[in-house]
Amino acid sequence: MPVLELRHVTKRFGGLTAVDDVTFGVEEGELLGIAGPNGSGKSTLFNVVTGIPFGASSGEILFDGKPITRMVSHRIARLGLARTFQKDAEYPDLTAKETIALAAIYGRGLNRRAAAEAAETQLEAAGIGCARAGMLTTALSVYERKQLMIASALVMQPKVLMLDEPASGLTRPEIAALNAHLVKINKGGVTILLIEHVLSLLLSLAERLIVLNQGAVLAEGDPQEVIRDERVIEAYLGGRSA
Amino acid sequence: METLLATFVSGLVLAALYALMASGLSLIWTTIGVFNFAHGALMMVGAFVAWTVSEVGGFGLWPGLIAGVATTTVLGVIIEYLLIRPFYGQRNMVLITVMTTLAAMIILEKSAQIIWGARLKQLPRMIEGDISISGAVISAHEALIVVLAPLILIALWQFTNRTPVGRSLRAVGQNQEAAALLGINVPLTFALAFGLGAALAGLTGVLLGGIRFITPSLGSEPLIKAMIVVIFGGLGSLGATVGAALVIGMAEAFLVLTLGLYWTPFAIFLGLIAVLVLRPNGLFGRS
Amino acid sequence: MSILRIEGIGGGYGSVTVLRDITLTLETGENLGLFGPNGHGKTTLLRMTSGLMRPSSGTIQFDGRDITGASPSKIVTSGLVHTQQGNTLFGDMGVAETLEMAAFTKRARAGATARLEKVYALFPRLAERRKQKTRTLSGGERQMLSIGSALMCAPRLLVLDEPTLGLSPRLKEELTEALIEISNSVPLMVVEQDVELLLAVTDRQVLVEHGEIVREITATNTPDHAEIVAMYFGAQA
Amino acid sequence: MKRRALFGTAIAIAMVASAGLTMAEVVKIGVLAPVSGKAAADGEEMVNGSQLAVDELNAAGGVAGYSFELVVGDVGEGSADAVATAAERLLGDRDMGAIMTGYASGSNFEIEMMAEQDMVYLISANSSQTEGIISPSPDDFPTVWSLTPSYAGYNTEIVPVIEGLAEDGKLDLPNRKVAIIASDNPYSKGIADGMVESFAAAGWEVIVNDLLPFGEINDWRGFLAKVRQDPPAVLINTDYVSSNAALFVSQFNEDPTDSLVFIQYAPSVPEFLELTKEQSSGIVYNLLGGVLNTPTNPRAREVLDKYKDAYGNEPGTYGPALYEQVMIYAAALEKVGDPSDHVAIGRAIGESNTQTAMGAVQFDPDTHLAVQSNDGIPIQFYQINEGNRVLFYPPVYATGEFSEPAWMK
Amino acid sequence: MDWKLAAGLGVLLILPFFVTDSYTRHLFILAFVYAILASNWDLSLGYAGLFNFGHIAFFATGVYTAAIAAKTLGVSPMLTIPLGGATAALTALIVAAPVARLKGIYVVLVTFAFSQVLLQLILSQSHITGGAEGMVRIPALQIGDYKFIRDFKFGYYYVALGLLVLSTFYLLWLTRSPFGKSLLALRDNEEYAGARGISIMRARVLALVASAIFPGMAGSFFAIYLRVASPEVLGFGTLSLVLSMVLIGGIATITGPIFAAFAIFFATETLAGTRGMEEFRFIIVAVAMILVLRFAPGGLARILQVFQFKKNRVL
Repeated sequence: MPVLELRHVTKRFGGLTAVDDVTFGVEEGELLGIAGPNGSGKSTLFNVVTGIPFGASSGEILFDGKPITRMVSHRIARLGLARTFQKDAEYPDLTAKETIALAAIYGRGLNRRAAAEAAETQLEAAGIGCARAGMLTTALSVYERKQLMIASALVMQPKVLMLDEPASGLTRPEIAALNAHLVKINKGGVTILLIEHVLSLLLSLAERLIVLNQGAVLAEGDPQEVIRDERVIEAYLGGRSA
Repeated sequence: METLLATFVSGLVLAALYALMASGLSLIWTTIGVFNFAHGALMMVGAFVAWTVSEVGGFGLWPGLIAGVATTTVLGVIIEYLLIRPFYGQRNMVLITVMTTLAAMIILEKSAQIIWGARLKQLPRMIEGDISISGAVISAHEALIVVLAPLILIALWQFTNRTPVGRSLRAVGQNQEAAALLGINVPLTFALAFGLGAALAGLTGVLLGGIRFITPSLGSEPLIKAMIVVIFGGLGSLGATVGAALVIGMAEAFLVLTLGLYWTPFAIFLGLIAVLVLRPNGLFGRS
Repeated sequence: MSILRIEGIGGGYGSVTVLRDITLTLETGENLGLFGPNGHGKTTLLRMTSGLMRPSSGTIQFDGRDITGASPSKIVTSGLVHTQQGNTLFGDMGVAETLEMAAFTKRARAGATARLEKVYALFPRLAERRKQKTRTLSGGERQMLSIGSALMCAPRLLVLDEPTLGLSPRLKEELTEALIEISNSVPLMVVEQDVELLLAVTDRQVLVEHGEIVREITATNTPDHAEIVAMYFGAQA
Repeated sequence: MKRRALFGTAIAIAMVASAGLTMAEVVKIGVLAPVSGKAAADGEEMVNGSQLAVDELNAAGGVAGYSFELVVGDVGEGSADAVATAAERLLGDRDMGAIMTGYASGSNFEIEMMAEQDMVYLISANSSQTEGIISPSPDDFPTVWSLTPSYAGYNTEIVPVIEGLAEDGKLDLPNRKVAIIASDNPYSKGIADGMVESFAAAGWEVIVNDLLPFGEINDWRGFLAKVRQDPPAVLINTDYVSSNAALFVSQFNEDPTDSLVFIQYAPSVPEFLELTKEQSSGIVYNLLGGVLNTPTNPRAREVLDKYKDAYGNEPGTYGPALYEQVMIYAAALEKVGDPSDHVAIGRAIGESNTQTAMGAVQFDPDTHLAVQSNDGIPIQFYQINEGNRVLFYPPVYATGEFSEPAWMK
Repeated sequence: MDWKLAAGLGVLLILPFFVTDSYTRHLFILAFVYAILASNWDLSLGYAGLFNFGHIAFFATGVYTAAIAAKTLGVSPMLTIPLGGATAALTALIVAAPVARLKGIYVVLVTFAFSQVLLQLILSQSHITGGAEGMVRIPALQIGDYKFIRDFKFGYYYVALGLLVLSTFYLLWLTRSPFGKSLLALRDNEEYAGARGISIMRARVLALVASAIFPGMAGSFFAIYLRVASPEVLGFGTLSLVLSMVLIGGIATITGPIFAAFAIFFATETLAGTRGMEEFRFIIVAVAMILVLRFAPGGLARILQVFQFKKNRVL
């Protein structure tokens, strides 16, 4: 049984259909890649699944067998479906440690002391040293902020982690480090959905790849095959290239 | 029957006034995204300046009207330049400008108190005499407002929908960057919108000055009324604002008849909260 | 003579540097294409060119005049017209109204009627939907309206950001034809993901990566498909 | 740092306040008045009236060896904290001999603050609130006195006056019906309730008895429409806000009914005539404790003229009232001699019998209000007639005759 | 607690022994009340980012709770103070229902409309509230045999100071707790916070309720102290005065609005005592508010902070 399942999910904004009848399942322990050109609806799909903004226009989303289609985002998070954001998401007035501890308290229901300990563990795993942990998040580097966002998701001990372009803005060595980190997380038993524009990262990590175009699933399957699919190349690079 | 007609006429007068009060507020909100708390105070200044020119200066009503409107227009541009412009693009701009325009309201009201004092003043009416509409009598001045209000609003509508400059106001209100990329000078448009909104406030103030008494707090009740109208209509378009003015003017007149003057304001505020909770985008707003 | 000369442009948002030292020239009669991965500074470059952002270093000259740091409306008035990426129109305005208003500058107002006819001829779909409100248009129609209103500004250089974003292949085809036709009368600078479209519409293409121009493609060294894929997705695709 | 500076200021204020431990040759007289805000016109008059008296007393060489200095406490819009703070400031001044006001809070709660510190406090308006506070234990308030008599007269006197006019043939009453509208505040509502009772007792039919929320009224047409359906012989409006009353008059005039129009208090405000012009001709109002400007009370003209000479405009009620309050205090100080003996001065005021611009002032020991009578402070009925205020009742003071309003003929 | 707050508290504690005149003590008492209002407003405005324009309504609820309970129902005045906190919290719960779902300008409008409805209610239910004239002769405070009336405000001073100290401790504790941090998180990045398990609705409702308790108690104290309840508390005047204290003091600082309340209150009071300055003082405060928004958006507290090192905070 898939841990996360989307059935005919559609989301409309006015005259625009941002997500168009999307159906797929994610198996437990899997690392599923999601690709597609700009504006193809990847982030919107993530938003719909995690309840931002509230509710799909039609269709059904099941997590762990339970429907979450009409659930508010904090409940979905507490069920064990965690996500990151593409844009720089942080709390300018909180430190790195506070950011993670807060997720442990609210997302997992730990008390303050346990949350502080859990935060320290995560900070260590994310490679954010003690000295930096007490700094305001705005003082951290781009790489550290990306790691922080992942750490604040992991501290909730999610079953499924949805990553929205974690590699954007990173340098090559940083991408390599991220790659290793994600492998470790996945090996640790966390199912991962990965949206990524850095195709090298996506192709090296994903066991299966879904390509979206104009809000709908264009292709699905083995990454190396999908990437050679004519329709995919056409969607990305334009018609006459095929 | 006669009572109903009288109530209807009285509702019409209220609706016309409310539409005038709210149009400037609505224009500034839709163009700049600023909720101008100084709107009522600008009405008051318009009335006082008109009074000073026409009564103290002895120049007559029309020069007074022109002076009142001109003064509020200039004040509007100044408020935009000093209290709104520095905050464009800030994350909490809507809320910061609520506070700065609130400060402007205090400054204008207190200055008026210092300049003109607290004694009641009144402008002469534009036209003297009463008009009887099959039994319902209103003053000719109010009849003039009932006629004038739609004309002003139609002119405003024509301006914003038919002229390039007017259209640019709407364009800036809907998408500032895209407007800038068509060659529209956005800061200038903001100043224009604020000046125009303030001019409408000034004009409303001068008209009010003929039926109410001019005091430094002349604008506080119209401000709240204008706010209710704009919220009721939905913070969107001029049409919605006018529609809401009609609904509220009529509702008020008929509520006074049935519920009495006593409970009417309470009922209207309760209706307002209900609208805000059930339809945050207003009665005629898009959801 | 060059119509656009960008020299040593750098800058970004706050402390984040997006562009580092970009130098580009667009000769008269030439169409230029830019491509490259997302988030590497193409859009920022266009925004600086049209005055929406101020570069922290470098200069931009349009038609021999320095326009660095000038206001967008000044730049439009001088004839450099920028069409933004995505859905950036006036939702509550009608199609005809938007086009009429788009001829806002004095220079654009002269001959607006003739240009309107041209736009309708170029995009017959817009002519069919004259009265319709923008928010009810489809993605492709909105894109046409964006380009149409840019044409109404009487451009002497048209800068387009991802004109085919989110369009179906059929619409892409239509749009490409229209762009080729436009490029006959107005020089273009186009940012586009679809490299094939760039190759069809523009004479010269540059690859922008990490805020820098890393490669230039001209008629003499047209890359094959595999090369494009490699440039686009990184080495090991 | 900031905090320390603040304390510095606070302590400085305290030291200044307590500087004069021995009574100086100057006695301070406080005025609690709405100098800023909506009622600033009244406040200005209060300050002017008392300043006029202080200047006059000082020019005459002072009283009992003391000269006077005026200190103003601004109560703004009359909010409790503003009134309390202004009162505290005046009370905290050890040279303060007495505090005067027309009205400060509307509820007169500050009376208790004054009594707690035995401060001489003379007040003009809101006598029913004053009565409510003082009459349960008048001995606790030896220093507080009100120049306005009990408002009971407002409730009762109107019926005999109107019936008297009808009997004398000066007024033709088409029926014995009355319509009354009041604003929701103790003054207006209390008077309306009293009138309803008096009219009913005299066998009148009260056909409309409405209540309005207190505040600005923009439209009376709804109420007037109701009145026009069944026109009463007497139409009474007890909303005392003058702008509301002026609007009432102009909207009544749009389609007048065959009714005598009576408006409480508002027509006595100076600008009411200016605002309503000829439209108010025929309107009737009455006053308790207002200026009794009639040949048999020359003092009124004298005070009015002085005020006009000093400030250039004719005052309403509060200018002359505050002038007289200071004078009454000065007379009591003359008698007692020691400005620091507030209780003795208070008693002296309570025993005084003075001819003032409002009539002869004598105080009722049970309520500490001035006594209403034709020999003391009379109730005055006025009719506005072509821009003039005609005092037509009581006959002893009358300056003219009542004439039937034009719309009733 | 840092040493400056302790020193300030120490000075305030011994002050009444040196300042014996009741006027100065009265000023301090009112300054304490304003400080409570401003700092609690800062909790919902600064921390929760809720632009609540009806905060004065909580204060007014406390005022009328005390007036009605003590005068009409005969409840002991001392008890009305916690009672006011409770009714204000209840009021906040009612306002929170719509506010929790709204954003931006709509929050301003709903809360403002709410305070207007409350005003209309007070005006219209005059048989209970005294209507426009308010209620007077509310029983004074008395603890055992100690009467607060004739001690030159010595007792009232300490009651007010006690309330302010309690309120400040409460606010500092709350804003440094995970709940306080979750408010900051929501304010700055609602989607991110929601995706980390923080309930937006719950946090907003709690923030409003938490910010209403002490203003309610301060309102009750205010009514008992002045022995009067009148609807002017709901006017634009009080609203803009307290708002200026929050903004000038610096939002999301708690102590900033407290200092600003002292500074502004004493400054306006000094001006009020100067003849001819009665109207000017409001203009000065308004101008100061604009200048702070324009040139020092963090308020006075942030200006002072620039000169000291930011301490590491641990959750």
